[in-house]
Amino acid sequence: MTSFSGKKLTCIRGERVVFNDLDFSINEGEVLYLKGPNGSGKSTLLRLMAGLLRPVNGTLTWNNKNIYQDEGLFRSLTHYVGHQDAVKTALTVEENLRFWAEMNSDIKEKSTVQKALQEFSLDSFSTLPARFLSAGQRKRLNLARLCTTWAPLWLLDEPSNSLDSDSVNVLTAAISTHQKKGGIVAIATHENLDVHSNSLDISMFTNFKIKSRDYDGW
Amino acid sequence: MAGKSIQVFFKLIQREILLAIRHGSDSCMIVLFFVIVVVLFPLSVGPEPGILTRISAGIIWVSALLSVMLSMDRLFQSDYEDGNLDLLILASEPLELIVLAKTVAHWLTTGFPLIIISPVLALFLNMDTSGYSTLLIALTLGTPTLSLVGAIGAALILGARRSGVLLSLLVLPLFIPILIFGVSAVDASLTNLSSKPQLLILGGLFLAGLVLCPWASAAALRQAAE
Amino acid sequence: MLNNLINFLSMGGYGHFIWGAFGLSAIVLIGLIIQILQFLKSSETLLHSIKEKTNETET
Amino acid sequence: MFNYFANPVRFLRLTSKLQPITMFVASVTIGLGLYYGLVKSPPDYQQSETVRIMYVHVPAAWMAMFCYVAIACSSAVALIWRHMLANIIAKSTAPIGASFTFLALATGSLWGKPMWGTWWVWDARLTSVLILFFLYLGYMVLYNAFDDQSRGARAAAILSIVGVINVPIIKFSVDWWNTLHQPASVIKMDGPSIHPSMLTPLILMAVGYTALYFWLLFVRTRAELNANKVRMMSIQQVET
Repeated sequence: MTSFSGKKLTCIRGERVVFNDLDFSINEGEVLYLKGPNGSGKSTLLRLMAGLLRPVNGTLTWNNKNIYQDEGLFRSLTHYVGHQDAVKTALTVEENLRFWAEMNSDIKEKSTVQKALQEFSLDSFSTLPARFLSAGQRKRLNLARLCTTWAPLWLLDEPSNSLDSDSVNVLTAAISTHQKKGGIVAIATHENLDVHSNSLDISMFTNFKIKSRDYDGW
Repeated sequence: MAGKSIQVFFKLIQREILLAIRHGSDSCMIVLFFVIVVVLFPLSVGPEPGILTRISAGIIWVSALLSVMLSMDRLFQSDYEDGNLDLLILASEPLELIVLAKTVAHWLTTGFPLIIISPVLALFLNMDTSGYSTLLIALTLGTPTLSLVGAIGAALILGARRSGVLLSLLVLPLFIPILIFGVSAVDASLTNLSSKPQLLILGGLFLAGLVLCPWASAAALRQAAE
Repeated sequence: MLNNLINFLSMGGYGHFIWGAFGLSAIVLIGLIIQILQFLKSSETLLHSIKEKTNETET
Repeated sequence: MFNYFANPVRFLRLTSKLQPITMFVASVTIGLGLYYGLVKSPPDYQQSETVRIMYVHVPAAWMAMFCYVAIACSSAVALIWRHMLANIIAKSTAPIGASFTFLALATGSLWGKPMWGTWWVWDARLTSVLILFFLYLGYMVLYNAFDDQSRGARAAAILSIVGVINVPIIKFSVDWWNTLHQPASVIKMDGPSIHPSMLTPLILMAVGYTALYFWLLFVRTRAELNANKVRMMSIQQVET
């Protein structure tokens, strides 16, 4: 019964307390929506979950084992989709995807890459250099990375922006199949994808204020 | 497990070289810069062969050093801007290996062409032929170390203002030992003394750089992505 | 009395080098001290003003 | 969690006691050092009076090295334990160390003029101090090259550690380069073996400079902490 949880997480970015004493827990097959106004720290929390950012204190556990013990293992279990599309414009669509597929696992046959491209309906321009893609197509190429190799934890940061409606359906379908296979998803988005999920409002955890009297005691 | 890391290492080098070929002009620009800088010296110092031969080793080494440094700040910049850096950090392979792969790819696309063209420039400065072989050996040992140390600077300046100039201020003091031993190796062979000690020290610096620099660059990259 | 003061100042003919070195050291170090003390004073006044503002909003 | 904010209560309580002490020690020892150096100690038989410049040059060169190692150590602490206060100490040390390095260079050239007739002498030690000056400038420029202070602090911390590893390598290569191109060097920079009566002013000045460094460090760190808190409270005000 895999579970991914965090206890009493506190994060400081650019000398600002983004959130303080935040707890969350996602079990197998569940999706967690990160709600909150802009700048409340949704992206920061996702980057923290992925391991790009270290919390000032608090712990992150995967199957209640601290993820910082074996970071290599944890990183091979997660797919992180950030704001930027991580697409090399000089490479073709297929080369981009194959590079990341081979980076994460030693798949040999091309089928999984082809299948992932089909799923996000990119297979028609697989030999096109990526610089000709529109923003939506680039986002779909980035999302196609999720389906090339199996990783139980998906961390998606605004996956649906610049996507047209049927691409959003493709995304929702991919998320629900991932849930059925026992995967865990954390999403920061404003669009309410019709996926069964519980949610976490980050703005409840940004209550830390420095009083003017703080550390005046010297 | 180790097999996969090596595989990923070569896959990353392959991708970097593919990118360099697709943007064909980058490495040509660096080599052109190298040639132009060397040509500046006879125009400024004067063409008399006497002076030129004496300072030929220094001219070639300083120009090579400036060319390598010039090409350094694009090493991680494009990955930082398009989001590839986050994925590279999150790849299951250790970041040090990835940084080493990128540095090797950078050396193949910039350092190596410099070495190939350096005899031609030595001809320009009519360095006598006894120095050619040592020049090639010294450059082969020196330019990878320049790339390795430069990679630390390239990682440190990600997201900084005016990163190109900043990189040169950070990295040039660290290049000085390589420059000193490189030039003295060639000068020793020009005055037909043995240049073995200098080349051994250059080799030592290279091996030390091979071990320590990726570790420092990886640390710099991790804090850049925070 | 006067002339041994003069030959003390002339330092065997190297006076301006020695006094130059000591004078420069004095200038640089005292300048550093003044700059740092000013930085402290300005940071304290800034802190006071922002504390007044937060005190109003907090009370 | 609070210690991340460079909870300075412990540090500031400690330094508020040490500050007057270091100031007093600095002024006394420098005063005595000047008196001994300029008046009491004998002129050198070879260099005559110009040897007195050594009492200002050598302590400044020692402090230049000492401050850079101090920056590297506090940066290492800041990186390992992610402690903001160590970053602030490193940031405060840098300008003080850079001033000492500049003094070492300036007094070195003033010392070289009467002896060798040229303002700048490519002596191994002076060249190493010049390169160390570039490392200081690189540290300070990198620290302020980022909009986000903590990003600049971390980047500069890594640079200082890489720098401190390179300093011995640079020293070794400059010495090698010096012996290679140096004709029989007539008078080495620090002159003949130091006469005992010259040692006292030298030690006094060195202790005085060190005490001065610590005093300036405590004052500047206190000011940086104030500025840090002002920045945080103003950010906070924007949000409420």
